[in-house]
Amino acid sequence: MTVIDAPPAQVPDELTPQRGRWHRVRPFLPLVALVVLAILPYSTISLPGIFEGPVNSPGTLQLLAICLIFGGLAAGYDLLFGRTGMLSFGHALYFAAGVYGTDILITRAGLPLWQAALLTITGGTILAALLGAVALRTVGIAFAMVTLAFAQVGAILVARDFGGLTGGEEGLPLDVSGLPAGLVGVTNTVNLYWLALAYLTLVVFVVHRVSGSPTGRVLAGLRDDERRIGVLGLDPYRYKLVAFTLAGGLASAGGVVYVLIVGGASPHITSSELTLSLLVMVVLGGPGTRWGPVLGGVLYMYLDHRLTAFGTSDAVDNLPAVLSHPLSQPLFVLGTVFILAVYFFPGGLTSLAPRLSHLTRTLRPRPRR
Amino acid sequence: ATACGSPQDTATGGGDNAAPVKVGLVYSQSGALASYGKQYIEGFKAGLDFATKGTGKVGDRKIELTEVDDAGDPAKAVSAAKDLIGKGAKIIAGSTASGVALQVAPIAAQNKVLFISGPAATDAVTGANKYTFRSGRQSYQDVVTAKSFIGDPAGKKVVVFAQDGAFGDANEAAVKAVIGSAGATVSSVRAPASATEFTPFASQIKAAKPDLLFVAWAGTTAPAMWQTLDQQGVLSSTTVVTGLDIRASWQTFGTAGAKISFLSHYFDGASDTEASKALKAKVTTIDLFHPDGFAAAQMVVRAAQEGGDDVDKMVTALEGWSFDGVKGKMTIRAADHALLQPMFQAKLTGSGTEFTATAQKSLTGDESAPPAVAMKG
Amino acid sequence: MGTVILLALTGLGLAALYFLVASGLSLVFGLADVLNFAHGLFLGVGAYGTWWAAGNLPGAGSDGFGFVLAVAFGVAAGTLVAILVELVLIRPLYSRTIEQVLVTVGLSLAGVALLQATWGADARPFPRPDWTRQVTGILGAQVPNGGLLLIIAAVLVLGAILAFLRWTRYGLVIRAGVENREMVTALGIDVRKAFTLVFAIGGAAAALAGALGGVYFGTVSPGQGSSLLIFAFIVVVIGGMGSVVGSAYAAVVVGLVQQFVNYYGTSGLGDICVVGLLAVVLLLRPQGIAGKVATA
Amino acid sequence: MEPVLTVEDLSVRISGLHILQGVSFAVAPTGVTVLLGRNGVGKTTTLRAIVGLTPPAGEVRGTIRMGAQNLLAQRTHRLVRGGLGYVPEDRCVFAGLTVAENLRLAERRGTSPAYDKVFALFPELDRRGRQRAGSLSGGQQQMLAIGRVLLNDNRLLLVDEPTKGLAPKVVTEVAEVLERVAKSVPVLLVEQNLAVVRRLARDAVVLAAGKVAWTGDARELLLETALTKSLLGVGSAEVSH
Amino acid sequence: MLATRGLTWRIGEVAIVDSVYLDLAPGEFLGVIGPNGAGKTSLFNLITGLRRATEGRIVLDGQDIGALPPHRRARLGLGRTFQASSVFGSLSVRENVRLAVQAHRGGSMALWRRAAADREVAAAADAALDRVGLAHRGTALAGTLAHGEKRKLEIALLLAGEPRVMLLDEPMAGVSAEDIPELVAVIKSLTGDSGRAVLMVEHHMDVILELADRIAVMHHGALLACDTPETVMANPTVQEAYLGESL
Ligand SMILES: Nc1ncnc2c1ncn2[C@@H]1O[C@H](COP(=O)(O)OP(=O)(O)OP(=O)(O)O)[C@@H](O)[C@H]1O
Ligand SMILES: Nc1ncnc2c1ncn2[C@@H]1O[C@H](COP(=O)(O)OP(=O)(O)OP(=O)(O)O)[C@@H](O)[C@H]1O
Ligand SMILES: [Mg+2]
Ligand SMILES: [Mg+2]
Repeated sequence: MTVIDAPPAQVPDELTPQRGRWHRVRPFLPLVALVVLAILPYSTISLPGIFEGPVNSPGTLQLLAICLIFGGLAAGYDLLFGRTGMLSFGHALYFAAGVYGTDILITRAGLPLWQAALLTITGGTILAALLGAVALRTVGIAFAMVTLAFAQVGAILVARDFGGLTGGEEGLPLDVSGLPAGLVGVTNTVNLYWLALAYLTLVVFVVHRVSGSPTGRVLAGLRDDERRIGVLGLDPYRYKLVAFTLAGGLASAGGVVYVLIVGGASPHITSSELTLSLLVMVVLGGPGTRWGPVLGGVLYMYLDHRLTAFGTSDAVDNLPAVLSHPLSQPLFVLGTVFILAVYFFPGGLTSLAPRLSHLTRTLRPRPRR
Repeated sequence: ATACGSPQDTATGGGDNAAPVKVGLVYSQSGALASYGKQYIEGFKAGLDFATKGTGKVGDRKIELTEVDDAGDPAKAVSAAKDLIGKGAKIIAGSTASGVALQVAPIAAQNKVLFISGPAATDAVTGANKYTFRSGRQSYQDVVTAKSFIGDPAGKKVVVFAQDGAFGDANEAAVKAVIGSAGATVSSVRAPASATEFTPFASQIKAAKPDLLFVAWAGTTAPAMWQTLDQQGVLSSTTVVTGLDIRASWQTFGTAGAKISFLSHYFDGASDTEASKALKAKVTTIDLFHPDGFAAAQMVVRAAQEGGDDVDKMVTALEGWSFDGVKGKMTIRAADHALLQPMFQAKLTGSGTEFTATAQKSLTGDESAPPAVAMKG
Repeated sequence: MGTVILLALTGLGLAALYFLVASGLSLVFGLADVLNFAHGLFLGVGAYGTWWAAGNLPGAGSDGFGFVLAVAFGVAAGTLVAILVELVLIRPLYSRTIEQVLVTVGLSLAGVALLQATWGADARPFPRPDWTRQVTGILGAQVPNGGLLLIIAAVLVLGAILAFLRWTRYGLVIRAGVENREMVTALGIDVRKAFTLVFAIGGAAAALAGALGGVYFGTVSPGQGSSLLIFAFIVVVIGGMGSVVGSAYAAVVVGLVQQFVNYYGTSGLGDICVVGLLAVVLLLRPQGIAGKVATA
Repeated sequence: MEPVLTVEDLSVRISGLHILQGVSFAVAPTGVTVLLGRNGVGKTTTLRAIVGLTPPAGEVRGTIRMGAQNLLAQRTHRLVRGGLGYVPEDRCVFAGLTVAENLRLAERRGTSPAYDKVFALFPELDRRGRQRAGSLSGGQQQMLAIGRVLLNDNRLLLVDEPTKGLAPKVVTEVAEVLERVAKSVPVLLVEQNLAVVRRLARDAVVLAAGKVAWTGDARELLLETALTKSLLGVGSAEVSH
Repeated sequence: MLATRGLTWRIGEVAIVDSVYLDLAPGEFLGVIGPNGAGKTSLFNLITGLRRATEGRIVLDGQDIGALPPHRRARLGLGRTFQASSVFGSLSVRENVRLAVQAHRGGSMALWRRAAADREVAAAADAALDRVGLAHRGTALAGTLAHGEKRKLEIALLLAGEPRVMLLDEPMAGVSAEDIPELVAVIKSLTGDSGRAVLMVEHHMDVILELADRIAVMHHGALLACDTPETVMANPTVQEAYLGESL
């Protein structure tokens, strides 16, 4: 029985400076992308089939905001999985702690948003540190299962609705009366979108900085050979705990933003399926790469939301029953997409880029100098 | 066409008289509650036909339906509601799941649009806010109906058997409030929703020797639960009351079905109203949640008729309104938007895959009225 | 006294159900090193296959020999699906653990949705012999026959798997193959066949669990498999990955703990106890009760 | 004499790297043919290409024939069953299995395994039958890897650095074994220990930078100081050390 | 400098390492030989903390380190290579060494500094690579190196940590004849300068004889002899149990 291996080898791109025709422009591409995303809500372009309405319509912005949050979550999870090689099945717990923590503090305790957010993120981080300290005594599959077990306890506590705090399976709608006016109401969806974008930017920046830092280098080493790290004089446990806590904190921050966007908490987010989908997002995008997990998260959530519309569209309804019945099940399509993704983009979406550029290079040979 | 605009634009609900009335229906087309959703939408369409006399129009204005699947996920439902509101819908209806109803209701209030909740049974939707109404029954009404099975509750011993979580909490609280306040002693046995083995719970119930057992259980483990209660002799030792679920579930009671007293929201043949005939003409066999969709359509038409594009007027038009629905006479209580409606007692007979429900007694809307709550927002 | 016996026997019935689900999972997980989240799908196929056969297959029915035939059909269907899954989806991905997780998660989503698309989301009543609905009096306790049936089946399955591992070379080949597939082929053994076989056995065990679970629950529904799967995973891990005997011990512990705690403690405590048990076992003995090696 | 194995114009690319670039040589039907070269020239890659174990990312061109049989067209387990024995470089014992199980796994259907031969050679393996192979010392693992192959009759043995990590005494023993085996079965050997090479090899193939740099009589190679110096980087004095 | 006092490791009844007393002086080069399975690697594992001794003490500079975890021992200046190469396969060769340098210099916990910007670390890493002759392979993924190259990388990792006591487990195994002198020179240079002590297991007798000041012989877990090369080589038991008749 081999323990769960680290994900397919990927050199963290931060650690190997890339050279090429683009190397002068490359550092600025993320900035350009950020600016484009930031001014996107001013555009009224309609992309029929891709979004229901124009880009600046509340529905589209809401969808985009959720996608961005999950892009950020996946990037944070990748800090654990893709960059350190820790397979946690309980990451949803810290996200859920962020969502429910904020919701309960605002709705039940009546705290103002900033206090609730601060308390929640601190609490989520501490929770991650405590549980991580215990779970990290195991490795491999055992670690995955201990984290899963902790998350399962979280799910049971939420479902049991102790003291009527969580609302059980009905969830807990967020009391918006104390929130800043700019975050309430359909017309202000754009502010939530910007908030989500800010969160994503924060996570990507933090993950990028951390993996390019000396600690990141150790984490990359841990992924390959933990014993070796110890013999080099570094304490594997401490580094893993740092990564675990940091990722937990980022996830609970994501929960804070998510609860504002969705306007409430529901037990869906405590399920182990959510962690599994985080894993799927990361693998779909490309573990250990800078943009892969973000892309994976965005794409996953987009599909998850849009497939329900696809399933009920006329195009599907008009197909013969053998096809239309399964296709009208969003989960069927989503599951099939995962499977196809594994075979057609091994190494994740980001592995497409080099392969494509390889293709164009072979198609268009440059004259020798 | 310009490609630039303000990020806070939303479509305005065109004020002219010929513009269609945009109605958004957010309900489960896929996921665990897909079959509830299916009944709801069939009922809704039949109801729309009935209320507009087949024209699909209110005055000159066509009623334009946009259906969105929420797959039972509140997050998806909220996205859909925001999208619909952004596109100018003034009325949102649907919500098959309680969680969805509770999270869409605040969205409606924040954006001042009308929200008519569907099959979601949670009591919390009643009185949620000024813009939120319901077209189905609520847990309280179930419990009041259950109470009608024991005559005078004073001195009786009642046990609630329910699953953990909000649904069970609500039922237990309702029983305490309705039957307990009438003099019965109420205790409860609770089981995790994920339980697959019910013997321990059946033993506990049996040990309690209740005069009435009220069972509130939803989900796929229900048949195993009933079988265990039957095997351990609970069903034959006391009066057992539970809600009658959709037809597809009837046969899963098996032989236990004959030993249970059912309270029913609705089943085919429970009433004989104009509306029920109109509905039956469309769907051949009426099921549990068809009436909810039907009533929702009636309320939508009323709102559009009286309110035009003014949501506040719609609210006033609905508050206190009485109409003839599938179940009989329905009244929207002005104080908290509870929907007062007839409820039924039923018996299940038959075997194999053929079961029929027959009405034993029906309670009027006033008899089954839930206690009034204060409007929260 | 009667209560204790009743709880113990029904707890064992529950344990038997967990074991039936877990045994296949453990075999595939421990031997082929595939974390098979699609196990629930095999379960569903077994249950729906039996359900379908009882209604449509000539000779099959809900009683007597007809029922046996229906179950056999369900098991065959589950086995076939498992083999196909291995051949088409898993085979190209050996030693790529994470991609396997992705594929099996995808498969479990798509598979359950497919069942739902075909037969609807609602629970269907399951064909079963009448005697399974009755109870047997044992020392004053009214023990459901369905549970007893599960216990018998679980013991038989345990014996069969042990015999397979002990008396055939396949157990050895597969354990070696998990470590280093290349080297097994370099010894002149077709390792691919062995892995397909493991999947087939895992699928058969799951399908049988699905069919008997249907008897036990009285219904089939698309999501039934996945909800059992969490506890099955816990059982597999507590027992020690790949140890079938370990799974059996763990199933008994989990079943009894759940049953007794649910009776004597407050509700829901049973689940939390099981999860706590998992955490404690793993922290004390990360390799699970019965170690890591897939032996008898 | 007809060679037992001929490799012609063998090219191997692995993820873009051209590791072998047109390697051709033949293995004589008796005795030991040794494959020499510095670290990383592609010796292991050559052996693995012959048994069909090039990683999936790799691409193999050229022909490899054993008699009339084209090896490139066959899957590994068939080749091995057909009498091609392979002792890999990194021992590759199954760490989770016991020593006895490791040996049992190597038994081939339809033949009687020569346990006495193996145990006579490596009594350690008999003694440690119930120990997990992963907990064997490095040298013991090497013995197991060799013993595994000797259990069966082979038509050709491919042996990759069998004496690596063995104590001098055992090196001598292994060399003796290979010498004896080579009397009946041809051996293609990769070896860094030139003393062993000197004792065993009849023919030598020297690889350099993915190509064959020299082929011929091994003794000739090892006696010519100039040749060893240029091909192997050591003077023949060190060779005969 | 480093001393073991009655160091013993038992599995069940069997003593894998049996009451070993060793003393290593600063600047000393101690070769360890012994038949396969004698317990040499196990001894290294005990000293570096990968295994916990069942009895006995390990003393480094007067401090008992027997209870410390591996990384604490490494920080005290104990470095080792592994018999089966263990390098960070998914990192480039250069990154492997940089990690080792960084681990040695401290500051690894920095979350916000740019690792790539640390020129000193890079320079030290390149120097170490240069020393073992792997500079030209700097960008290759360590996992794809040929066997002999991995051995060199192991040594580079060790060098990067500038340990005071170095434990080398068969550094020459699998290294091609041509490269052995080079590697021997590297290892020789380790001891010359700074009073570092080396403990090296090796089966290449010529290498051991060239490098070692003293040779320890292990057999069945116990220390059979520990003396000058000449004495040890003349020992008939060693001849018989280990060397056999030379080729
Ligand atoms: N899977 C792989 N991916 C990329 N490169 C590889 C791979 N396998 C081997 N190589 C490269 O191919 C070259 C030849 O490797 P090979 O193992 O055949 O050498 P060798 O001659 O056996 O060396 P040694 O004497 O060290 O064992 C090396 O440079 C190695 O880095
Ligand atoms: N976990 C274990 N269980 C049983 N025996 C073990 C275990 N670990 C090691 N051994 C035995 O301990 C002995 C010493 O092993 P060690 O690896 O230290 O030998 P070594 O001297 O390094 O040999 P080599 O020169 O072959 O590398 C071996 O006989 C090995 O089989
Ligand atoms: Mg090699
Ligand atoms: Mg050793």
